[in-house]
Amino acid sequence: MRKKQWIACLCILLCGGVFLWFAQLLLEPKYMSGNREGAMTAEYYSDGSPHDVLFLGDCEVYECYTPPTLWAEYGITSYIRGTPQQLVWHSYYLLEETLRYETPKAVVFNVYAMRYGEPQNEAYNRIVLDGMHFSTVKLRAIWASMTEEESFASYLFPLLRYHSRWKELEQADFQYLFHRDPVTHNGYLMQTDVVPKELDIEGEPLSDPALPQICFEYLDRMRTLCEEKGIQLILVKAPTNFWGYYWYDEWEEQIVSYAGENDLPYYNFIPLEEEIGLDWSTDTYDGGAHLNVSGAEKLTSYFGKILREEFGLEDHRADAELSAVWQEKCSAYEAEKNGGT
Amino acid sequence: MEKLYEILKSLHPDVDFTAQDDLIGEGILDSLDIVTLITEINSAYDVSIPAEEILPENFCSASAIYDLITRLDEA
Amino acid sequence: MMRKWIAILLALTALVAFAACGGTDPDDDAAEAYSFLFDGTEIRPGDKAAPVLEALSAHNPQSSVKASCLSGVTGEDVTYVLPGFRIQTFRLQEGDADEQIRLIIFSDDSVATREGIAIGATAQAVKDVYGAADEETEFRLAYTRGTMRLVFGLRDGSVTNISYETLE
Amino acid sequence: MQFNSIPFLLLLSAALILYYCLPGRRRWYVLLAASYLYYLAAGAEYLIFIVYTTAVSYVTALLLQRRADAENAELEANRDALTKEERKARRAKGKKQRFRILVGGLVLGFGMLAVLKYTAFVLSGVQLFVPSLRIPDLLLPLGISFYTFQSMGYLIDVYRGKAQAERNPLRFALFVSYFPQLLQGPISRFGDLAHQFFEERGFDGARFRAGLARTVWGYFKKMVVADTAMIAVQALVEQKLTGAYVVLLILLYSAVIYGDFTGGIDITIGISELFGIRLKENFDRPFSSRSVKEYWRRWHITMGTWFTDYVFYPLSVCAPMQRLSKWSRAHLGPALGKRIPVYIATIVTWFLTGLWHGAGWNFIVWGLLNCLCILVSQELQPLWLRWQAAAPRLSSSRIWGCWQAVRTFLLMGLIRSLDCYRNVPLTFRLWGSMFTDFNWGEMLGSLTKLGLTPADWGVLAAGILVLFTASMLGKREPLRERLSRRPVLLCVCLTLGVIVILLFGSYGIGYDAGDFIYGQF
Repeated sequence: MRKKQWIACLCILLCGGVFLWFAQLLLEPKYMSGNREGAMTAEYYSDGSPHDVLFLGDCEVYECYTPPTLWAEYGITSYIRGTPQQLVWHSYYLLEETLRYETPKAVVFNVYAMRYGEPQNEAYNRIVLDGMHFSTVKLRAIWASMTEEESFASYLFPLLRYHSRWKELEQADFQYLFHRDPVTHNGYLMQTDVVPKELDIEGEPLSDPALPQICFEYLDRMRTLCEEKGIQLILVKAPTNFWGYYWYDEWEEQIVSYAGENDLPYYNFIPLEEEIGLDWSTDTYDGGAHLNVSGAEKLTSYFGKILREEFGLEDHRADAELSAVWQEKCSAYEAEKNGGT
Repeated sequence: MEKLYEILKSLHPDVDFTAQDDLIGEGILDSLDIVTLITEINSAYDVSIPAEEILPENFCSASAIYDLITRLDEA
Repeated sequence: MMRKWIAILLALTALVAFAACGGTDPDDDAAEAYSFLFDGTEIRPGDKAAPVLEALSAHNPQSSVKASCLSGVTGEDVTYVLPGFRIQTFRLQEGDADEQIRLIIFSDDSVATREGIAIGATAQAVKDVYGAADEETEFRLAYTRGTMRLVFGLRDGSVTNISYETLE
Repeated sequence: MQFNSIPFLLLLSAALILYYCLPGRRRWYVLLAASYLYYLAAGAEYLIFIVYTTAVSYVTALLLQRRADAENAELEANRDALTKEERKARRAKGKKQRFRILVGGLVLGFGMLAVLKYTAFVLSGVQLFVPSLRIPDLLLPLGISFYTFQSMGYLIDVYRGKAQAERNPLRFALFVSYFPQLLQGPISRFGDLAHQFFEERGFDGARFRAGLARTVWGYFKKMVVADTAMIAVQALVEQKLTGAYVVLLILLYSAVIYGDFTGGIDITIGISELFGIRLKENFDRPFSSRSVKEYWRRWHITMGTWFTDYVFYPLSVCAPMQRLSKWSRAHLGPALGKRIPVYIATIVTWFLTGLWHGAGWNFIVWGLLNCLCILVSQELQPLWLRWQAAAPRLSSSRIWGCWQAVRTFLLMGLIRSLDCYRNVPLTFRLWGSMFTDFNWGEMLGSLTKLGLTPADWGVLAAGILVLFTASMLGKREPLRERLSRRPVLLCVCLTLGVIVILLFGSYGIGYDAGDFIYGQF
């Protein structure tokens, strides 16, 4: 083949590559409506301001704590890196990745995820991992979370996974080709509906009360990572105790003993309902499984007091630059809360 | 050679085998005939034509068949 | 005439081949599965929920729905509360005709299994009635029958919960 | 490890780079290493079986070769001392001894295949009488049917003197385990393939490009056409739908098997061409054949020739068959007499072909039905000649040719559906339902219930159209040969091909990437 032909071929290959890159952007799910949870992981990178508190966990964090309230009442800056059914190793790798960007004073981890020893559904894996920016941490996270049927390449090149979406393309896919709109308030996914909780039902009987060993391994890794960086790790359990997401006493014993052995602070908010002031007829949007915005605010203001008194987190409201940034966040938060979405 | 002609005649009386040199191509000899031919030749000339010798070029004409027989006989 | 013979011969061979085939797929003889009897209604895990709920409508069972974290994941679990026990089902959406009973769980000792075991009985009493368990640990005794399983939850030797589970 | 899996592509590219880095003499080590790595990935526990077959055929071949050489040498030494009769007698004795060694080797080689593949089937038959029998589920090593047939063919070639036994065990191991053809053939002959591994060849750009084009074309056939159609076929089989659905299944399964098998073979030959090694063609535009006999000369050619050379001919000229031929010609008259031995040989060959495809009655019946079609059409030959004489113009016209091709295509599709239902009585009931249950409207209306959206059906139709036009255009010379002469255009086609495969292929989580149908045999 002569030189001219080589150049022509290289150009063609280049065009092919660009087209595939464009197709990948187009076919990736955008998560701008419907399952908005899919866009949460990627949103963290666009929030440049530092955060004193980092929340990690599943819907028991990103629907139970509201960062704007923490700022408004206590001047504490925070961010929630939560995703649906986030597993313990997801939380660990998100923590490791966050530490590349900033070093928070405290990390709050919700212990409900300790019950899952293996991935329950491929969709949850995709949602937490696809949003992460490319890095060695992401490669290790993929390797640790992949289920049997998933392929490593389909995470490096999402086109291999979403190629069949060409049949279900919507207008949003074109509109959000190169950017995304924020769907949360520093990680808090607002739920404004109210569906009162009428029944108090126990969970289904446990076949094996022991929490999976792999979860404790990753919890240990999180603990040692926090100790190395001088970060205060706080374990929490959201106040919700719905039969579908039931918190068994056996699990509580194991977490309390773990926290005791490693002198970690552990707050189980289930018995503290009255002190927090929760009212199950107004503070839940799905009959008691999760808190809605009013419930979350009550819990946040209660937890904010603990953060201030127990862990001495500073009040940054005096800092002009931070207040400007947070002023904007709070107004957006109030706007969505009062009806405009 | 005479015995060979007799055998061929017994299969297809109406064909003049002396003149023909493309028995397979013309479709005169099909696989049925070849198998019968081999049985007759084996008993008549006391040779045994192995399966790998069943090739078009060996059976295309009477002379080709005869060459095959002599080749097997002296080997 | 000759060709007729050959056609028959070939048809015969083909027939022999057909006749010789056709295996019988063994029907799985489900050993007699356990079921729960309440107020004259027999409730089996794995069955359709609609007829059972209809029969028990007199007790006006209240229900609670567990939606999944993701709106994309299809299907939801539902719990119906009845006197002394509850039924957990799975359905694709509200009013789904083939909503299926996944679990029957005893809430207190006001109900008992057909064989007479209620919450509070001793593990030994269970073994006396049901014999050796298919799966026995410090925390549970499980008896598997066909596509269902009867499970007794144990705490220091006495039964703390009883549930019928489907294995499909 | 499937051809369309990332690990395979990595193994292939690594092997290619290494292959062309090493000097010519050393290159075949790369192929051997890649082959055994590929086999290891399929399952380490299978390794012992391919090593066993390799060892058996290597040792037996050497024995045969040494015996034959010794015999020739001895006869050569005292050529004049012995008379023709003595020489002939000694040669016959030597051949009988070698035949016994050959049979020993064949029994060991085929024995392993039979044990692994057919025990469950045989025992299930026995179980009818002995219900308490427990059937062990033996694991079927990857491509065992292919490499066993290939090495047994080699053994017979050595016995016949058509091939020289390979002395170097590693070189022979490469012939048996050459990775592209492990999954689904083609069944190569020792004479055609073995020497190519060790020839000194430079990098041939045109061959490489043609190989690349053929590989991408194979992936297109497999992932866009076959795997998409397979989804609907699986739905049709699971729901056992009757009437017009069976016709749909026949058409779809023809597309599946064409895309999957010829596509897989295109990938195999294409990859081999990347290494500069030519494999035998396994297909020659099979769906344009006008009769069942012609179809089986164009479809799965290497299997057909294997059974013809090593089963049909030896069977029809072996001593007992010759005695039968004499007896039948004496007692039943010349016409019937000359048919009996050949028909029996044909039936036995087709029975074995069916059995080779799988351990199940549906495969055996599939083989016998094919045999029935061939014999019946052979019997009706005079009728066909009379028809040709009566209407010469019509019988040689194109329309008649097309009608024959369509008829053969449908007939083969019908018989092939035995593969799908895998239960013979059920298959016959469904075939019957085609003529009794006319639900064409319902079928056409509920296409989307078969797991394919209208868009998928569109992709499938477009894919089949592309295959059809490519086949028509490639009548005289395959497209890829022409393309390989024009690199830039080829590069455009390759890039487009890869894009179409990545976008419209049926692979990944949503679909269980159908492993190659012939890969399970």
